[in-house]
Amino acid sequence: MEHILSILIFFPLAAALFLLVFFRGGKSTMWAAFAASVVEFIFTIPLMTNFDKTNGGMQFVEQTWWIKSLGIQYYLGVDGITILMIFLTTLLTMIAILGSFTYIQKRQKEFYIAMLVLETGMVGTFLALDFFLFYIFWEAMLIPMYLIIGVWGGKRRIYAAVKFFLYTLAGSVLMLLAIIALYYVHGQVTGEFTFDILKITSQYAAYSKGFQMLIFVVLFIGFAIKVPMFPVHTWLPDAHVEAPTAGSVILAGVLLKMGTYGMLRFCLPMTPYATITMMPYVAALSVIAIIYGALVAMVQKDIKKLVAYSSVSHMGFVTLGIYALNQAGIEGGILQMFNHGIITGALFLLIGLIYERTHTREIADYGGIAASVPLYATIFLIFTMGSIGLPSMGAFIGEFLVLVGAFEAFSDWAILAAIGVIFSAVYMLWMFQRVLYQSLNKKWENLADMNLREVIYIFPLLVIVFWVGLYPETFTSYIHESVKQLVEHMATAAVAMK
Amino acid sequence: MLTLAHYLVLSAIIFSIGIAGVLIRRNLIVMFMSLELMLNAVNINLAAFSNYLQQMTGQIFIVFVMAVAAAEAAVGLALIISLFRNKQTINADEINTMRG
Amino acid sequence: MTPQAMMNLVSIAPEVLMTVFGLILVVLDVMTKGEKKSMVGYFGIAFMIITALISQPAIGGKYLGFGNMVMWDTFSYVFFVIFALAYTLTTLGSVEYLRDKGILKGEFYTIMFFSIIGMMFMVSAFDLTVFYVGLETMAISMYVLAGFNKKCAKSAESGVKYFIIGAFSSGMLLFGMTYVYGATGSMNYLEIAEALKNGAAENATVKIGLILMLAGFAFKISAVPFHMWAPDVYQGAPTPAAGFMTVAPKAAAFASLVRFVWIALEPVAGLWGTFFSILAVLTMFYGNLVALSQTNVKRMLAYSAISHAGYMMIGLVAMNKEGYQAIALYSLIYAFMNIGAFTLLGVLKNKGMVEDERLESFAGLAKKNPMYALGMLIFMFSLAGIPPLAGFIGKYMIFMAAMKAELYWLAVIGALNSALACYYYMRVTIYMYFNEPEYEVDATIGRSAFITSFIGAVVVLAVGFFPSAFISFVKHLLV
Amino acid sequence: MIFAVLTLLGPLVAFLINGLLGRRYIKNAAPVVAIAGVSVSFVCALILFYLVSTQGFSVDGTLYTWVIAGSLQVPFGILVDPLTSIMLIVVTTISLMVHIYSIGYMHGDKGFWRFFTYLSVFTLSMLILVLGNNFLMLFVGWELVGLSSYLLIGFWFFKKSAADACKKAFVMNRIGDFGFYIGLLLVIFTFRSLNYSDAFNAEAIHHVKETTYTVFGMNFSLLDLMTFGLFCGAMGKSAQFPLHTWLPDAMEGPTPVSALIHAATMVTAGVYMVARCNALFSEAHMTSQFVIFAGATTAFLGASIGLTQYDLKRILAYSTVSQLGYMIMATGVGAYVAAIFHLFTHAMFKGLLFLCSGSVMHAMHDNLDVRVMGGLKKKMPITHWTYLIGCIAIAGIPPLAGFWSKDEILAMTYGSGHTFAWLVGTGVAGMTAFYMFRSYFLVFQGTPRDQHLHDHAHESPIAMTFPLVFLAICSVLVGIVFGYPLEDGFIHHFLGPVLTPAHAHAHEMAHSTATALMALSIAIAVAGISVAYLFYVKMYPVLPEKTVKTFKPVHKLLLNKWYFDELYDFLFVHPIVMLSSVVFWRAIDVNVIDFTVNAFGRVPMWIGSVARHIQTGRIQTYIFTMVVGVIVLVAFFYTV
Repeated sequence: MEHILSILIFFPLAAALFLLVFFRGGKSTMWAAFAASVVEFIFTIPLMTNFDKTNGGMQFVEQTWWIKSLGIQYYLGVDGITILMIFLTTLLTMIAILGSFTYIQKRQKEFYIAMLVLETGMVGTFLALDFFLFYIFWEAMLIPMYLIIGVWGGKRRIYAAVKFFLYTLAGSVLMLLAIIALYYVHGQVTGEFTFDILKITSQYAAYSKGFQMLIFVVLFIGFAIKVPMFPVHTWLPDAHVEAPTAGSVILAGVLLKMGTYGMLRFCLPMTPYATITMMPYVAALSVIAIIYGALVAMVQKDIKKLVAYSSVSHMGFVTLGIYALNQAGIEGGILQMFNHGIITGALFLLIGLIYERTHTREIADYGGIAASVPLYATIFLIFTMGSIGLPSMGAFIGEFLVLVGAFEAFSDWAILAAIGVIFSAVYMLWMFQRVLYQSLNKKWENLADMNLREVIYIFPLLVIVFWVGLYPETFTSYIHESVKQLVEHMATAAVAMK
Repeated sequence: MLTLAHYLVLSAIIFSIGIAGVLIRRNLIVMFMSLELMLNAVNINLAAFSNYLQQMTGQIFIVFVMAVAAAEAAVGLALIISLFRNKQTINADEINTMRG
Repeated sequence: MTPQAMMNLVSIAPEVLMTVFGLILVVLDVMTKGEKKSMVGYFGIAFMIITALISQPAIGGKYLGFGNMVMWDTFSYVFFVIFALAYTLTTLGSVEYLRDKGILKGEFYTIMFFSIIGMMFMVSAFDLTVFYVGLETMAISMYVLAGFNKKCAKSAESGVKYFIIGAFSSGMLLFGMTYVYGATGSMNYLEIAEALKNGAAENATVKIGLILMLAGFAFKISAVPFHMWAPDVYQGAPTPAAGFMTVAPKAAAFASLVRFVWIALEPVAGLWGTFFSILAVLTMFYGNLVALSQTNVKRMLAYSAISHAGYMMIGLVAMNKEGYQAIALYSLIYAFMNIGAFTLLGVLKNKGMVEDERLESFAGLAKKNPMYALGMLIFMFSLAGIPPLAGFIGKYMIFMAAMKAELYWLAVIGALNSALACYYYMRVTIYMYFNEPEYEVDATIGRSAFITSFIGAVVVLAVGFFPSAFISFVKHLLV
Repeated sequence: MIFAVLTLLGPLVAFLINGLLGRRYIKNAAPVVAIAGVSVSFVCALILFYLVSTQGFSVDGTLYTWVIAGSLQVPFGILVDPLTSIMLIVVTTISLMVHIYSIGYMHGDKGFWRFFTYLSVFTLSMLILVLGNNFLMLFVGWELVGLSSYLLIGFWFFKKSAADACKKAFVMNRIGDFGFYIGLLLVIFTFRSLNYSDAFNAEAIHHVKETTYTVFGMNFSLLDLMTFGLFCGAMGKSAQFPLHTWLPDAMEGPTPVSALIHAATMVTAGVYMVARCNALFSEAHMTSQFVIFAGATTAFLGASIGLTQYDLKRILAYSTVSQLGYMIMATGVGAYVAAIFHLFTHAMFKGLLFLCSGSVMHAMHDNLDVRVMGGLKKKMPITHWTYLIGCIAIAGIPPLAGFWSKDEILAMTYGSGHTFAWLVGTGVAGMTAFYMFRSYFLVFQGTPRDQHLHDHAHESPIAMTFPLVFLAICSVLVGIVFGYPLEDGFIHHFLGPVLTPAHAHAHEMAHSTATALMALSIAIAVAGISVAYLFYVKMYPVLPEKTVKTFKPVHKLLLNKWYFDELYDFLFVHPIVMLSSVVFWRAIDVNVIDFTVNAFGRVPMWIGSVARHIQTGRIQTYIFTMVVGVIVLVAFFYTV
């Protein structure tokens, strides 16, 4: 049990190497990759079960020197904020791999290797408690994702891949400097030069307001690009549209969460003064993202693009919740991260599997296919409703918590945000109608309905969506304590700053 | 009576002539000779200074410079010849195939 | 033997040893024939290993001999190791290339070998005289290496260019030296420092002299605006030689520069600080911007080499020991990734009517030659400084130094530049992975090329994950 | 408690079974399952009603804690009180009837099983809506009925009209729900809880009575704001002006659906909600005014449009709209009991009417245009009689159901001093009588206008006629059973405790006035009927055409439903779509943001491609730059 986190991080990498050496592509490779991802997922189960929900601090901590001379440690730990993300990551990776069996036709071996390496990067990013380690993982994710988009993507894949890569990089190079600055300032304050996130956080009081502002802005930009928040969201539509299904799933399901996770872990606790001062502005940005994203999504002609913009809108809710800085808001934000991962992931899978049959993503090319693929239609409808935020499904709980929290913090913004509830219905249903309803487009008269494999990989998501909707406590119970600590931390900081 | 200044001025002039030669002339050999001119300016300086400071270092250095200059000459001329073998020219303006 | 004599001996022993070995190499060269010529190189490697083993100084040990003219210490040693590595990697990787081009001659190795002796003198020099001799030894050998491929017009051209411009720059350097000498009354670093402290700094001639000298250095490290020779020379020179030139001489120049400015110019830190911070900014921007518009990978790497010099200069400007330690680490890592890249580059042969090194030649390599592509990918991203690859560690240390010295603006510029640079490195990977093949290209990696690139790639990865060894290696070096 | 849970479980189980196994295994046996499910609920509902009415039994329990938002805890809880039990009766009865009816009506449709699955979903959602013990449960049911109505309206999704209609319905509801959402948030803000028990507790309300709340810098009374938000939800669900336009379109769905959802149950959810929140509404005076206004307007709009429609189902739809207007108006004036009572009776007779129209459709091969019908009374006697009963009931002729509730509403409105509202109401009563009988006469009386259709017409199967009869009986009886004597009937005693806030003073009025009003409304009803008779039996088609000619513009306006759809398209839909596609997407997203982003890429490229020309490849240039460089640097270091 004590090395569970290291196993979680490095098992996929090992599996990838194994694939690299012993496999020649083809069926065996993808099954091997799938097996690996399943095992990885199984590893998370003991993590979930042995996790002490009454403890808001870090658990399963692993700590040893990595580069002693620079005060860099190999320092891992999981708390309520991350554990759901870990679960989400391993689950989605597993499903995404299963979902690519027929989609990925060329150079399968490389693809699955990239997926597994990516998984290592993602899990590592969530678990790292050393700033340097975090940054390494954070950047390390870029290369495999870049390849996934660029090699297995659509027509404009190169543009999309490069855009994705450079956009994110531009955000993170400055982040590196911020990290170094924190390292030195913390060193000067305590005399101990370390990248230990928790230690650096604990000294927040010693950082001058100006310094906090600077650090906050730099970090925030870096994370905002990843989220993505308006106006730095434009890489997302391209990346989503061009990426292969699995890529989009991971991108939407996990990578976007990195940004909000970063805000939770760094921006808030490390620079509380700046956070509190910037709160309203971030809220404003979030609301813009919510409404703007929804409106732009409404007029998209490409299904994937539509979902991509909807992500912008939904992630707006997350940031809104997080920056409400109260229990309900932050919990809602985290839960919403989870829900968005599940629902949008599922939507991309569904779009992907119909794309395999029709080879078009243009909404106009579809129409009435509900008649030929009833099962698909039903499941698609469920997730559509899910993303609209229909009660009894996950997203509703998330949105509700966020709005409750946000309403407490800044009621007017919350009210504006609630308008998003209307628009989300508009664009999703409009798309749904044009794709699945109305008179059947003759082309698709004998379209094959979902096969067993497809049903199998959608099913878990289906279950989770309703589970979160009907009994969220299963998931939120993990969050409560950590969030409470965070909120208290912010409160004390707020007092101290006065 | 010649003071240090005179020497320095002289060498400065020679040095400038050398630079000018390198900049203006198009014939590699001539350019190379101008380079040698620059080195001589250096030597004058060294001599003048070592005389002025009453120490040997400068003059010893001159010897090094000369030796190096000789070596340079050997290599340089060899290179120019091999260039000539390839391009049948030693006009500086014509050796610009790599640019941009 | 008197302790002084002992000291003298120790201080210069490595150079002497190397010289002896060098002469042996010459003899070996005469004894070997045709294919066997590569033996010369391998012997060279052996000799260097021997020297490295014998002459390793005690940590913190400083052996200053011959009236404070030569210094052998960890600093010199570390850089010697870097040169040795550059030599080794180049030698190992170059055999096939030289054979194909019909220039598999012993001189190639002997000249490299001697150039390294020159570099060693540069680094361990404590006196302008010694420094100058070392410099020229290196420079002249470099001219030869650049023009080594006699039959190839480009090579000859680059040789001549390098020679003329190089000679001109050393002329400037010398002229500056004379002024410094005249003003301070000495050629010895320590005494120069002394003199400068005692007011010589105000002397007008010193300033000119120093600026001329620094310009000479700037030329050697190919800093804008003294960089113009670099792209042409690197492009024209035989690929392995080019790889070597981007690494070793630059490292040597930086090392000697560090010595000079830290020992001799310590009192006028402000002057050279400003001087190089200006040049650093210019260099980074110019290198990256122009590299962006290159279509010939070899030339692109030449420009990238310029920009890397810019990053290293940040370490110089930081004016703290982290700074030059970072420079050492950077050159160390740079040796692996850049020579690796150049080796792979040398392997590439385009059957179409196109230059081998053009981007198009890389199109679709990932399919035909996954290993080659992977290797290139690793080197490219490492050069771009993407974690978890070694290149990142190098950049990281530089930024650490800059932040420590509170040169925030310079650090920011550096960071932005490394983001900017990413694109042209990525473009190679784009061609390899995302595009379909355009030409009939042969990229089969021969044995020796494989060895080098493999070592390079492994080290780049390994150091990326576990840099401690390298870091602690450079941690000891002190000027 | 157990019964309450059972009520929910019935449809839930039915839904799961049909949903999972329907396509493959159950197929045409689906109704059996569904009906079994709903009958369970029906029985439970009866039992609960019995318990509540006889021994004042009530439940306010928690199944489990559902959502925890910081300090706020929302249970998944159940509340059974008189109001609930009445609603349960309504819902389950109609639902059951519709289930049975559908066996006949949907027979042979290839989505047979699917239909019954949806029906179960709807029943379930509606039950959650009425059984919940807190606002969030209410909201859940609220949204879920929206979903099921979406599904059922769009049941024949391959029809564009249907697809549009279901989307419209959902979106319109969402607009309302936006308000509802804000309402919820304000409730939380005010009472720190969503439970009815906490929110409707008198002194808590008294406490916040005077509080104001600032939104976008404007000050409002907290209660008004809250209730207004909630009422927005009601406007959406209960198709109140200005959100009423979706309901008529919803008639695209199968007729049983129209009967169940868009007449009897779902659309009345708004009324239920307002009644449920009477404690809040009765304190929010501004909102109440607005409620009355909305109600009256809606009643009038609905009726006026109803006058001119030719599509049988649309006539009924608009009458539904106007009846809903009545109920809302009633809640506005504080006559909550009357509202619920009317809801109850209306459910019966409007359900009946719709089912009849379905039966007619069946006979007429899905043709709904009243102008081609006529003289069906011979062909389909049962339908004829039941429809007639329905019409009388809705027209408000005693002793049928409609009279009692409607008259009470009017009386209360008058009594509460809203004379104008009362005037409107009375007028509308007349109009209702007129257009209902217009439809009746056109469909059943007179001579067939399309012989061919007429010949093929036939009475519907027993599965369809049985519900008709059952509901007809209800329509006759419920009024007198529950509502007699006026304002003092069983239902008043039954609902009184929950629906009359402690301090709300019942509007006492002289007995004479009451009688006068009663007489008046009867008179008006009769008048309406006779006019209809005059128009559509005696002097048909001369007189109608003449009237149409004389009032051309008015008729056109009404025929086109006051051009609401066109107006909304013009005001909201098009502008927003244009804004999004042209301004936000094309302009801002692509041409500003992305352009900037790409510029960050292109500019360096461009600079590079320019700067590279410095590199001429000529030695002299190189040396020259070096020299210049040195000179500049020297100059620089001498100046500084």
